[in-house]
Parts: sequence; structure tokens; C-alpha cells
Amino acid sequence: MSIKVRYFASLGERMGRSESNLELAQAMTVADVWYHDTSQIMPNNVLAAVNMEYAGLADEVNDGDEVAFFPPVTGG
Amino acid sequence: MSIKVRYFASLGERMGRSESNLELAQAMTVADVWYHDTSQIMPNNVLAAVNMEYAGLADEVNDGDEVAFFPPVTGG
Amino acid sequence: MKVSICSQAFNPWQALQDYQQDLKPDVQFGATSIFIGTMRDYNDGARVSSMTLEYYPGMTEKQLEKIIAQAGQQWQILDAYISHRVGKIQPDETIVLVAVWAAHRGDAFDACRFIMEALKSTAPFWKNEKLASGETRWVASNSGGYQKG
Amino acid sequence: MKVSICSQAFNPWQALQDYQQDLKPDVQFGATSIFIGTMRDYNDGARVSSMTLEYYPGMTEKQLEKIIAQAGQQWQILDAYISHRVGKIQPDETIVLVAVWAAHRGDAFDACRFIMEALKSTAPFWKNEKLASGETRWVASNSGGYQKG
Repeated sequence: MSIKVRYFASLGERMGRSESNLELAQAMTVADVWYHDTSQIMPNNVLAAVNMEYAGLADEVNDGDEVAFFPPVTGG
Repeated sequence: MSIKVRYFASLGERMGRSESNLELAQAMTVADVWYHDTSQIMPNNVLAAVNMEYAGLADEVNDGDEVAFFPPVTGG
Repeated sequence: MKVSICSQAFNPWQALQDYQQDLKPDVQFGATSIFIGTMRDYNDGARVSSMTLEYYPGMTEKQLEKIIAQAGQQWQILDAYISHRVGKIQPDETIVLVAVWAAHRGDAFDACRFIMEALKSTAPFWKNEKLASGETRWVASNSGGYQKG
Repeated sequence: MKVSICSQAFNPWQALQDYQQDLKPDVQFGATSIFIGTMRDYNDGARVSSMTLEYYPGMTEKQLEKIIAQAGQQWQILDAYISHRVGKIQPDETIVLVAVWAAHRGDAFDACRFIMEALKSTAPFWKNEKLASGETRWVASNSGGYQKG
């Protein structure tokens, strides 16, 4: 299955990219997507969204999902 | 001593006047001013001010003071 | 700091823009909290066609200034502005405008709300409603703003 | 109800006047609570010369709409409007505007504050500050609005 992965703000800078396409052979969680795509330990303040809704790291992802990772938000 | 007495809103309507000048022979409280000027029992939600500051009914008044009586405020 | 008693209808957005324009060079605000009260054409079960607001010239201004000073003792605020209508008011017109400028949003929100509640409970204004039926009536009391309804 | 992401500077008073104009015939509001956040030229001990706001197109709008819907479940509100800047921002420009219209002031105040706090803690926006020294830095986190400082 195919997952679109996105990184925002300082996390995009740190990864050196703002998005990538990940091809996966089996069912995965949000945390698995992070490890497959980055090969890095996840900083403990990273937030995740699946298809533009906040998601937990243990949530399953499905073919075609967009998974986003970003640092704490600082708007307003 | 001479006291200016003022009535506002529904209280002015009820008294049939918005102000009067009261001449007093002796020291008095705010409550005394009311009874001398109106000869009526005071409704229990009446507020009082002396020289444009909220005052208690037991506060003393002095020559030249302006004493005002009014119903609960309803601005805003 | 400004307290204004207006006997004519005013545009709250214009008033805010004008006021803020004047404080801009001096004040480094990051947060502005504003409350606007608008006349509705019904109240307490009846249609209201207009309203007349009585006040106590001299004491009303003094009391509003005192309320702003009290807010300034409790919160870190940079400036505050109150504008309140008196006289005859039509539905959809602004009755009251309270604005507070602060560095941080917590102070702006808290001080604005404090000023509004203190104004409602202590500033000498009295509303007389003219109903659609032709009758007039004094509004008896203001509701507390922290309760519902 | 409207959520607006603006890449150009906007005048908050004009935006409010325009928005309110459109809802006036339909909505009998008595209370409007507004919050405006403005860029300051210092933050966290340093002079800031400009700021760039990144966001997540699609999710940001969705999240802001969700926040308004949550406010509508908790309080009796008639309408709400959020406008937020993105892109490059200069000091003194408006970053965020939140406005809530309600029949009663308690609902307007509470819902406006709830929306602002929820926006600060959950809406996907990220500030990158350009300091007077020429350096840039990401703002690490937003402070809670119910605490001081």
C-alpha cells in the first residue's frame, strides 16, 4: 500500500524534506510509518495526523492515507 | 446645612421629581436624608451615592453634599 | 485610557480603529479583547421598539474610570477603552463597547470580562424600554454574566 | 460561520464590519466577544523583525471549523468568525481574529475564549521568527492563556 508522508515546520527542516511517498507491504501504525520513513527515534513532542485529523501513534493507516508529523503548534 | 438630593430612573418617576434641596439643622446619615426628603419607607433595592461615590445608608453627610438614590443599575 | 458617554449612534469598528491608531506608537500590545453589546428588538418576552438610557452625569464617568483602575490593579493591561450610549437607542445599535489591550491574552480576556461585569453591576445607567405595544417599562435588573440564560 | 486563512495583511475592524454586515438581517445578537492577536517586535528576550507563519492547508481549516463546532456544542452561540494570517508578517500586523456573536454575554465571552485557547493548542500553525540579528528561529510552544506571563 501507498502512504503519503508529510513533515511540517522544524520537523520538515530536520528531515530535509516536507513530504515523501512510502510503499508498504503490510498493515502499519502511525508510529511504524515514522520509523520506516525516517529511520530515526521520534522526538517526544511530535504530533501526528492521518488524513488531516489528529491521530494517535498506535492508529492504523490504510492505503492512500496521508500521514503528517509536526512539532507543537504555535499559531494565534 | 444644605444637601442636594437626586433621584434617578424609576425612583425619580416614583418621587415625581429628580432633585430637591434639603435644609437640615443637624448631622445626618444617608438614610436620614431619604426619610426627611421623601417621608416614605425605603424600598430594599435602593442604592445610594454621596458626591458621586457609592455610599452606605449609615454614612454621614456633610454640608454641601450631593446625595443620590437610584434603583439597581441596568446598563451595558 | 478613555471613557466615553455617547448620545449619538456610533460605529464600534470605526471607534476601535480610531482609538487604536492613537495608541499604536506607544503601546506594544499583543492581545486585544473586545466586548460589544448591541440592542435587540426583543427582551423578556416582548418586542421592544426603542430604548432610552438614563445615566448620572459625573458619577457614571467616575465609576467607569474606577472600574478600569481596578482592572489595572488585578491584571497587566496596557490600555482600556469604554464607550457607552445614552439617550434614545434603536435596535441593532451598539449600546456598549469595552476594549482592553495587553501584552498577553490571559490578561486581556480577564480584564475585559471584569470590566464588563463591573459595568453591568455598578455603573449608573438605567434602561427604559418602549415596547411595540406602546407601553414603556424600566428594566428591573441585569443578569449575571457568568450564569447562563 | 467563516474560517479564513489570509496570506495578506488585513484590517481587523474592516473584516469585522464586513462580516457582521452580512449576518445582520438573520441573527439577533446582543453580545459580541472578539479577540485580536497582534505581532509584537519582541519575543522571548529578542527583537523580532518579521515572522513567517507556516500552516497545513486543508487540515488547518478543518481543525478551525471543528473548534467552532465544539464551541457551538458547549455554548449558545449565533455565529463565529476566525481569520488567521499565514506567510510573512510584520510587527503591528494582525495575526489572528476570533469573533463570536451570541444572545447573551456569558456565552459570547466563554466561546470566544474557548476558541482562542483551542486554536493556540491545536490548530496547525507554526511561527518562524526572524530576529533583528538576522537569525531565524522556530517558536517552541505556546503558553497557556489561563496562566500569567
